[in-house]
Amino acid sequence: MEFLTVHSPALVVAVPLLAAFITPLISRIGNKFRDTVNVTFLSFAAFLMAVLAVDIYTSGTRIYTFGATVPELAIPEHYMVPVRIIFQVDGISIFMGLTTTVVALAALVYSLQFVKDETGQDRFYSLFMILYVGMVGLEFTGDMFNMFVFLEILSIAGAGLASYRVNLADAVEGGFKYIVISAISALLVLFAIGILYGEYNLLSIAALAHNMQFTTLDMIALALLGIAFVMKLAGVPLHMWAPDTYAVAPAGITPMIYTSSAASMYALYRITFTLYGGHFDTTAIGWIVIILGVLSMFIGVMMAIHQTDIKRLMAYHAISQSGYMLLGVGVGLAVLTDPVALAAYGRDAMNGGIFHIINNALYKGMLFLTAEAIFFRIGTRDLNRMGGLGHNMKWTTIFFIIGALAISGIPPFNGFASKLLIYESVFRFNPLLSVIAMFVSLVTLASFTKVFYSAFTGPEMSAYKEVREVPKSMLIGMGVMAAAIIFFSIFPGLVVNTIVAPATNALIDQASYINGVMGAVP
Amino acid sequence: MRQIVAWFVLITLVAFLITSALLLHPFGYPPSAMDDYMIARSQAETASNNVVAAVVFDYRGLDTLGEATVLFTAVTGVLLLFRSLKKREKKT
Amino acid sequence: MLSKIVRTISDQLILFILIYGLYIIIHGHVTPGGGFQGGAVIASGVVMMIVAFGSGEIKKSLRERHLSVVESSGALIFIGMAFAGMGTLFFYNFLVGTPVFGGIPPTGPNPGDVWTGGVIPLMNFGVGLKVSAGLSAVILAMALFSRGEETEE
Amino acid sequence: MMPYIPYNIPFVAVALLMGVSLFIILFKRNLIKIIMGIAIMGAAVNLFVVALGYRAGGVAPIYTSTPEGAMVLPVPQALILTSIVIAVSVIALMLTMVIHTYRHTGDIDAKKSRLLKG
Repeated sequence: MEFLTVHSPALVVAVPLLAAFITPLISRIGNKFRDTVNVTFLSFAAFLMAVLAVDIYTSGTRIYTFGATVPELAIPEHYMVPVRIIFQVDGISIFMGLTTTVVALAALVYSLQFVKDETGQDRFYSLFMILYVGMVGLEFTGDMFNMFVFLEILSIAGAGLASYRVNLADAVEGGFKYIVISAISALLVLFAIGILYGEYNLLSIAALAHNMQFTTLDMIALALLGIAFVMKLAGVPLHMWAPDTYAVAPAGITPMIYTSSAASMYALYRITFTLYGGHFDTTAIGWIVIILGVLSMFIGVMMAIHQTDIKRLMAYHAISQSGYMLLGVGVGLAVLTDPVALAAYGRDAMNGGIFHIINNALYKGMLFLTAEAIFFRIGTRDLNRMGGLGHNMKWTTIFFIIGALAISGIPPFNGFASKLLIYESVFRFNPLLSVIAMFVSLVTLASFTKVFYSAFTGPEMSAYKEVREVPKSMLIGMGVMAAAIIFFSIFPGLVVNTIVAPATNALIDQASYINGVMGAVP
Repeated sequence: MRQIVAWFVLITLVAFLITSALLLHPFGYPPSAMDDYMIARSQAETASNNVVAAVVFDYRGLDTLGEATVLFTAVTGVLLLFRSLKKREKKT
Repeated sequence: MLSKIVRTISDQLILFILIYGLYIIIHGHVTPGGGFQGGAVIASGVVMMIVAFGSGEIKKSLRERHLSVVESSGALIFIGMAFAGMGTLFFYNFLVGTPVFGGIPPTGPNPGDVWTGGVIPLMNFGVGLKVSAGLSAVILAMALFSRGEETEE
Repeated sequence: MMPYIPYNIPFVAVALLMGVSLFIILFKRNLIKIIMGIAIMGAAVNLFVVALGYRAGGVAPIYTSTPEGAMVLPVPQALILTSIVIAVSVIALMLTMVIHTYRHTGDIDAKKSRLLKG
């Protein structure tokens, strides 16, 4: 057990990777066996994640230096800079890790029956595991270049999976668009890493933050990193890929790709708060993030209203919800250097924004799964051709209602809890922003009401008389997410105190992140 | 409209990149705090004459695992996309 | 399929290409090169064979399914080496100082010895296996698909 | 000792190469040309990183039968080794998708497909 605790940061990445590598070897034995192995490995990774989480919430940030003699030995003895790759897992990393794991488990269970009758299942599961590895690695790593590598891993796996249904022309296009955007953004990230490396000859985030001087070069690197990650998280001026890709990706993959955007958002926060924080006037950067957030919120929801493709509609809502996260954390960033304002409302705003990440991953993921369940049974995503599905797909209807109420911020659901935190704190920062956020929420409710009426209510349509409820594993996948949503709705205070507040503290407290690595150096 | 935005993006980014190129350390005289450690210690710590191999497989081994994973992913992805869509009858 | 001259020469040349690739892989920790470079050389040999003989002919002896298995094995060797270091830490070079590839070279320029490097030569071998099989599989799949044949499951 | 190269010309050349690739990506509508743009961009970034590690008059960082003297930095070489393989992987997957797009639409012009529309 102690072995597992010590090595958990490495094992969380290595175990699913092992599953991905052995899947082509064991596929000859049989599909059932392969599915069991994959579920077992992912469950084991989830268990390790839980062990790691408990350890971090009790004893603080964990450092794991790959290839050294002791995990904490980030800097070699008698030397002054880190040389090896470090995994540095603090509150926000483990928060994102937990989010990813819950979504991945639900999506994997959901996929078991979804792809049962398709070809290429072995490769599907391999890529699924690699996508999970990419996200977790991106969230845990404390090294800039390693971050780039994991960014590429999640992009390539995501693009391959997005065009899984190659018989549809738009699926290939969606995947292509995703990989082009990912490649460009990753190369911009690499250029920025090159600039930072050339300037300081360092790659570790903590060491770079320690030595940061915020010269013109650093500003250019920040701009490149910012553009790249906003592109990857589908913030509004650069959101064009998201609806196409989300709409065509197979079930189980859409929530994963959506969560990988959240991982890119984590990377953006890590860059702005930890790498550059404390060295520059954060108000300006904070306002840029806020404006991005408001634009994403507003334009996303406006584009969503007139969509007729159910998954495109949800994709635009996903963009719009990302705006809330950017807004909340942006307010925190804008007041980062002002301790009074930070204590009064900045911290709450950040809590709201970060809490919204996990809430959104859950209910948005579940809504994507319900949309895909409808597609699985009736073979169309067009809202105008749906109707009366509530008669035969009762569980799907219930899950859809839960998700729709949660995303619109209706009390007592978890979406309301995080949105309330954002409204209240943002109101004290700037009332207009808060009003816009509430207005967007109302439009979201209207939009989902429309979907509900056109898809689930009304008389039973003759074409869909034979439609049955989706298979059990798909229901279990959605059920896991619904259970998590309900849990979060009942105990929002508990969740905020145990997992969200440490995440916020980890972002604000740049000094302890640096000291974790550079502490030994005088 | 699209063209104007594209030209704007292009010129801004190239201006950024050229500025950074001019501001970087003089070509041929880089700072080398981290690299000097590897050049000096790779033979003793990793028993490898080839410092680049030592960096690739030992000091930055996780990057290489990631790189191998990327290649594996790409190969898997290519074979996934070129798969036959006809279902097999046997083997449930 | 190209002319007989090309086919005969490719047939002779492939042996040298394979040996050169293996040399680059095995000497990766002593001279410039390594698993990726050597693997790419071997894969280029396979590409030459595909160009010379046509993908249909190559398909009879080289299947993507088998290449996929070889690739996975290479990846498993690599990650297995990383796991084996877990007595200390993930990716710890546990073979330095042991009789297996453990010889420590003298500091400074020296003639070089293959029997050094710890886990590096073994990882190079795994990566070489993986890269050669992976790139060959990609090229073969593309060649077959452009002829209108789909990859078997 | 080698003299300074004025104005960091190697880095400026890399920046211009990036400019060329960005021009291709932004203005060309042919999918193959977009892929070429990304390949050029990858090459430019790799050149940039490896040029960062050049030390004037340095030898390759390999101790086997090497002359005495300063060595160039090894880390950028290791980084671009990773980055080259990643670029190859990305391009392989992109080409696969373009082949499929061509199969579906009989065209690789981005204007005619739904691509690049919101």
